[in-house]
Amino acid sequence: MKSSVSIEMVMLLAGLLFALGIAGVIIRKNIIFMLLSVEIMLNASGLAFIAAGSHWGQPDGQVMFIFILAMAAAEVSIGLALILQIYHQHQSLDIDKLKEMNG
Amino acid sequence: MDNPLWLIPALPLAGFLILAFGGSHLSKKMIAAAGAGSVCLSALITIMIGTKLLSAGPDGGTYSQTLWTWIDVAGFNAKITLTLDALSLVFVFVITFIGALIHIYSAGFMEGDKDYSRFFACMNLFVFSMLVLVLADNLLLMYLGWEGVGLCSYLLIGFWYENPANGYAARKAFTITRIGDTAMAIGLFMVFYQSGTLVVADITAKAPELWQQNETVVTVIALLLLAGGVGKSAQLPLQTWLPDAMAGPSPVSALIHAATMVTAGVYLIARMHVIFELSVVAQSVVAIIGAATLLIAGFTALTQYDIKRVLAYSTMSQIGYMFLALGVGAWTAAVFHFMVHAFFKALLFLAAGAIIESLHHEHNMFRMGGLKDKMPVVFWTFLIGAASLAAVPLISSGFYSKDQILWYAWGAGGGSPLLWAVALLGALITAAYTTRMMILTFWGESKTHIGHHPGKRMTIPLIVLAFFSLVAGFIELPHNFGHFTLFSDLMHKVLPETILRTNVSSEWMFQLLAALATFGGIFLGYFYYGQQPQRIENLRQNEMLAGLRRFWFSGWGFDQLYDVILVKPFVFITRINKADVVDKLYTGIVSVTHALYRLLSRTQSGSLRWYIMGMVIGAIVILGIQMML
Amino acid sequence: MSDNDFYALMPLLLLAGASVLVMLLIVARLSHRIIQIVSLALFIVSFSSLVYMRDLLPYPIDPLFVIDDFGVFMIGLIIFSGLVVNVLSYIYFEEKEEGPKEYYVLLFLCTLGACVLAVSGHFVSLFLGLEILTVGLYALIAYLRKRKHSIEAGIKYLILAAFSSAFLLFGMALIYLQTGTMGFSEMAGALADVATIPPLFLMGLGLMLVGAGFKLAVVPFHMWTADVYQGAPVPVTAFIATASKGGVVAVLLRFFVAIDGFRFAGLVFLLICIAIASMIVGNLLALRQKNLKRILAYSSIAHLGYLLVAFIPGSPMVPQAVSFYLLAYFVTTLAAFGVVAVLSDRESDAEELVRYKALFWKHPVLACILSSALLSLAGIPLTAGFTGKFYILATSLRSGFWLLGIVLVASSVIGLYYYLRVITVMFSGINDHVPEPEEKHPLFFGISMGVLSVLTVLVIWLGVFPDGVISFVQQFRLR
Amino acid sequence: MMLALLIVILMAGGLTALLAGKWNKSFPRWIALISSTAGFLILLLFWIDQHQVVQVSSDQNWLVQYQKDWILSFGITFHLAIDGLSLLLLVLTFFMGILAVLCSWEEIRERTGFYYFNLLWILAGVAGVFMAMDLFLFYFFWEVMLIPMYFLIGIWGSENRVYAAYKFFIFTQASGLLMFLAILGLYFIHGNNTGVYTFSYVELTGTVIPSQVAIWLMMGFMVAFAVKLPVVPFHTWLPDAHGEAPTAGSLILAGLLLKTGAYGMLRFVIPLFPEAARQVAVPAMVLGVAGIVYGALLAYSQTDLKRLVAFTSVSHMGFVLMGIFAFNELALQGVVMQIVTHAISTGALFILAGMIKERLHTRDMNLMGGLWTQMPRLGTIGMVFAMASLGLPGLGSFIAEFLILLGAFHAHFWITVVAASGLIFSAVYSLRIVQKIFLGPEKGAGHIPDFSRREMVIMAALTVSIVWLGLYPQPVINTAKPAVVRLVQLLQPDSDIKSEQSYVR
Repeated sequence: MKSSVSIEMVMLLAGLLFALGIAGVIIRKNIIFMLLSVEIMLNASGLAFIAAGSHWGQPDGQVMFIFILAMAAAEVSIGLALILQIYHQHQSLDIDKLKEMNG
Repeated sequence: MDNPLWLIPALPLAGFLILAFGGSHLSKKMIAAAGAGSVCLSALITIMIGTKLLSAGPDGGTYSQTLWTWIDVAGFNAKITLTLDALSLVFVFVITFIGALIHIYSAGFMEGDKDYSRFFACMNLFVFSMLVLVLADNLLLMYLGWEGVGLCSYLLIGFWYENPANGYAARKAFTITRIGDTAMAIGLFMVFYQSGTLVVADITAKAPELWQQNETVVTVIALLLLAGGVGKSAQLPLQTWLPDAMAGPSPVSALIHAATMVTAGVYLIARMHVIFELSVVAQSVVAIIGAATLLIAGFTALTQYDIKRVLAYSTMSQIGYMFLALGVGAWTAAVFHFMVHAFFKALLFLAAGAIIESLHHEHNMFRMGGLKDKMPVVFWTFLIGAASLAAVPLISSGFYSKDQILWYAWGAGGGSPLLWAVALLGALITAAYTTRMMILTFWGESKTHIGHHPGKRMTIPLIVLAFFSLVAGFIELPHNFGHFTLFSDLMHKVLPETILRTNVSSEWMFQLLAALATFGGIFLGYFYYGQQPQRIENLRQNEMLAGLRRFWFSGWGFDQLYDVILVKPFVFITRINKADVVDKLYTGIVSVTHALYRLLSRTQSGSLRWYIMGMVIGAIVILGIQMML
Repeated sequence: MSDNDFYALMPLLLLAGASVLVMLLIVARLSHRIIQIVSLALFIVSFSSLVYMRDLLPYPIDPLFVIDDFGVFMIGLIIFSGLVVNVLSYIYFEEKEEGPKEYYVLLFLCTLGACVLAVSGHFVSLFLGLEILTVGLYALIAYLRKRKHSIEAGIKYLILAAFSSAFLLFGMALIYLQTGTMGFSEMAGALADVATIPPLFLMGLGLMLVGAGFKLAVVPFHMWTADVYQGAPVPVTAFIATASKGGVVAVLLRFFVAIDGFRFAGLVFLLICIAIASMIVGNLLALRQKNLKRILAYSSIAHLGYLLVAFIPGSPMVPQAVSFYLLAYFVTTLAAFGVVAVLSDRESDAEELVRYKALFWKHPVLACILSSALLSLAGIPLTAGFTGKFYILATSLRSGFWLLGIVLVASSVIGLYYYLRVITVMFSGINDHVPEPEEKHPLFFGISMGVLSVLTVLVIWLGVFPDGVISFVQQFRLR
Repeated sequence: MMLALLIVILMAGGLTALLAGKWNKSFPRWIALISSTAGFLILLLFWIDQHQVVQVSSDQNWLVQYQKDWILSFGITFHLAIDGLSLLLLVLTFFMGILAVLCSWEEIRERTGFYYFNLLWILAGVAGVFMAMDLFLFYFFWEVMLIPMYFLIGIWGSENRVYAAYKFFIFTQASGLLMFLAILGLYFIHGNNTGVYTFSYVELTGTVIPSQVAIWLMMGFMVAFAVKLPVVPFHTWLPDAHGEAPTAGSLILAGLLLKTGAYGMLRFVIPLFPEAARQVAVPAMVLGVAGIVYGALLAYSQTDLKRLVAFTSVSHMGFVLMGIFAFNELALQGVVMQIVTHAISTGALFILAGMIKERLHTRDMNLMGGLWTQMPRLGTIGMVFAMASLGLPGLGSFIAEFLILLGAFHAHFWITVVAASGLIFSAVYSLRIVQKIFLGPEKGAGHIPDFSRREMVIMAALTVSIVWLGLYPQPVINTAKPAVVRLVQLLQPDSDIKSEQSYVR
């Protein structure tokens, strides 16, 4: 099936998503949202892989995307576990309160 | 070692070693025996060798003995070689003979001191160093002796070390002479690079071919050597240490600061006469320094209270005469005056020491008086010495030696009327302050109670020295008094004859004037201090004269001058830089790194969002650079 | 899969199997002690399996892996550090946690991840290895979940690592888009005929650099290091400092050599900037730090800077120098963290410098081990660190990178100060003869001390007789 | 073999001492004494044995050598060799080593095992520096002596010891690393020229280096040696290190560590970069003179006895720098003498300071005074070494300074004249030491013991050596001669400096 969307547009979308993710990580204070933003970035990369794969007509991009999904899932699960602990200890999910180590 | 020459310095050295290492275990008698005995033995050997040298000496009249090679580097070769010729013989004789007498005297004088052995150890070391100085065949070995006597002088001036003032005087003496010595060392370098040797005999032989008359190089060398001599002999401008050096015990003043060490400058110049002869400038400088010193020191002596300081200034003044003689080319006259001066000045110091000791360490002449009858031996011997110092005509040896210098100051090759006039004025002043000293000390009423009288060990050396002060002059008589020239004949084996530019026949006129000057001086002293002491009081009322007196009293302000231009700035600079300004550079670097550390550690805020910002900025920079390049 | 493939992948398979085995043992409710011993044995087995591979090399398993002597060397290093960390863990965790058994599963997985990185020749294997390593580390860092610092470190590492992974992935995607391949050698083929470097590729490279920079903790992606080092359990810190960085360095080197990244002046310039900044910033940050774990963290930033100095010239000497330096750095760092681990107690880690006061007199052996490690980090002769630094300097100067050499020297002078400070603390203080509390686990204490002593001997051996190792690493060819 | 043995003796002795210290506190000092004495005797016998050869040989470069492969991959060999110069310095090393052990005998009571371990390893490092014929090995030994010295200052020093130890270490290490860069630079230049990559001194001496590069490489070497020597303005570590170190530490610092700087210049800077050395000769001499004067000025103002002596070292080492860059046999022989005599005289002053500190528990000279009364022997010895420090003829220092000045005079007139003023300054500060400590009214009350027998032995050894060197320095001069002559020929290949006539116009 011939793609009707040009590669440039897909990459642009991926880039935008990526930038959006970055902005999210920077702007949000809530750890869960930060995690979410990171997920957006990862998926933006996944999208880029798929686009690249389809550009070259190879399955590799999609393979990569599957790996990324798996990895993201693992990451989120550990992340959520940590967030639970943090909430236990700090009664808050504000990242700016986690500054005990510095210097 | 067929020749016992090496024994002359070795014996005092042995004495020093015994006293230095075993001194604390020896009794006082043993110490005195070791200390004085070694020098006496050495004097005996000197007389023995001396007679042999004079009667049946080798060709050239020089004994030479090489002990070992000291330094041998790349063409620079200095050996430990002792050389005895007529000039050094005179010095060795004075050193050992007068040294022996002073040691004997000291055995009594220092009896009560707790550091008896240290005293004799230092004295012996001094005699050794002085002997090395005069016996050295090369300038480097001479320099060894030269510095060695400086060390002993330092040790003995500061002998009574509990008093910081003595220590100060000692350091001053050492430091000031060191200035001269350093110049002299530079002189030695120049001599070496010019002639390739430091052996005196070789330099003497090579000099005429090496240098032309009045070449700059030779003048510079001569002046540098002169600087060494000036320092050691307390001549202008390095003279200020000598009066302070009187802080040492009187035998020290007698031996070191009157008879021997301070005349090392005379010896050096006489020894290196070839170089000085090649430079008219240097010669004149020597003469001018001598003349200026003799005058300045004379005036200063006129105002002093402390008997030893009077003698110290008179020593400076007399050495000024010797320098004057050297400067005008009257080599033998200088050496002759050295010898005579050694006798009478040692005598004066020893006698003064006896007085001071008897009067509970009273140095001030104005608190003495009336000692004429109470201490007859001291009085008579002191009188003989004083007569010699004042150069009382005919009977005193000082007359013969000083008269010769006065005459040469006019008549010798380098002489001039001005120099002569200065010398004559000096003679007048000398007589005046000598008389003043005599009158204040021995006449008038007694002002201080006499503690104890000097013992035999102290009086016998006085008598012997007094005898020599009387007769020593007769070995060299002027042209018109029989023209007996034993001494100068001896000297002429080493030193050149004095060239005269005027007729010998006019000498009597100068003698007359010299005698007149002496008597004038005596009269002045007598008039103001003996007959009409209230006149002095009147003079003191005069504002200007009082100021002049203060100026003279302070030694013409040299001490103050040096204090302001040298000592104070030096101390100031060292004090403000105690913490070392260079270190600031490194502490600066350290503070910069610490500041950077503080700055950077602030970026480690612990805030995750800040870290992310950092990464993003980093990423942007990286991409930016990537895109640009 | 042929037999040879099997042999070549033996260590990786063993590590993967080990993690499963340990999991089974946990299910069987065996004690911590047994699990520790079994995992120690498994590490030893995986390590010794390397010996059998020697004859196979080099052995490419297309397209994912390139198993050559460099890769095997790196795997050896990584397994070795996993082994040491494993030994150190027993006392450390037994003191603190009731059931530290799952820890060993994670340790095996992380080791596996790092090993995969070391031999990977393809983006996919790179990504897989990296993520096995990283995801395992998330859990390891936050393992002592009761401690606040641990959790804080865990979440910081998690978010930042994921963030940087995203950069890495995006970069890879761009490169893939540009070249149409994800294998390193094919990529080089695709680039060979291009006259100018395509901007897309460059951008991808830049983004990848961000990701790798994070893992290596070089300036400006270094800021997490100190916090994570401080918060993580000491053995885990040792693992982060050694194995995780070693794997990334290996793959980065392989990638750069494959695509011949050294010919891109811009890239080299960037690396130079990063190296210089890392050396200076790392050393400055540690200057007056009072927490030993943070000091070691900052010093690791500087050391990665030094490593880049060896990396940049791109000459045949680079793999040798990098390998040797990594060896020296691994041994030294493990020894240093080992001492910290041994000295830690139930309540807190031995991280405050004050706790090291008078250690020389209380515990001379540990103090000597730590001193030699610190001196080696400082690059003083007689230690491995010196030989390593010498190798680096030789590599960079030979190619004429004088600036880097001089900066290295200048910054290691700053470094001296804080290493010495630690040593000074150890011998300052009075010699109070407090009786040592009884060691609770004599067997494992003995093993730990034995391992630490071996490490110290290695540090000094490499400093005095490095010739054997040098001639070994000189055979490394990456092309 | 003997050369390797010397190092092995020291290192093994150090390790044994370390272990023995666990059993008994007095074993280590005996072990240290025995091992340093053994090394000293071996060397002395060798010297006596070789005396004739040293005097005669001039074409054969090395008296004895020992070579073994080390890191072949980089062309590094374990190559030790000595000529007369090294032999002298080695004898000095072991002599100082014995004294250092002796003067620590009572002073060090804590952790003796580790102390003597450090002491012996410093000696091993120094001995290695004097023997190494491979630049890598040289650098290796150069650094080996640092760490133990750091411990020596940092553990057994006085109040401000940690600061001093840091400063010492960082100064020397920083400069050492620059030298290491230069060594590597030389290594690669030689390798590129010839294809042979080697650190061998013998091979590298002939390297042809572009003059622009040579200057920089030489600077790398010079910085390391200048810090060690020390040359103004790199001297500021010295007073702190000397001041705070224990007595033996100061002794070894002054006696040996500073000398490695001078040795380095003689052995490496000049032979490796003769052209470049000639170019910097005048600035170097000026720095030397600056050191002489500046060190003396600083010495005068100090109130801390050990700091004062430390600054006198700065001043004396200025002579060394000046002498080295005067490039003639006289000056270089003077430098050798200065190296030896300064070790003895300044070492003695530091030991004296240590002895005084043991008795009065202070280094502050304002709190001293009048010590002569109670301690005449100490006073006498103090006087002897104060005199040595001011360069009194008859003591070794005079020969050294005289020869340096004499040689330097040939090279540069005005610099020498300024340098000679150092003689005056040295008198000023030396006499101040004597005055402040020994003379004047007695300050402290209470009985202070004079020398013990052990202290007498130390001081007698030092005094005899300094007088011997002052009166009969020829053995030292003869031993150093072949090495010195070779240096001079290197610098002035065309002129025949041996002839006496060349000095004469």
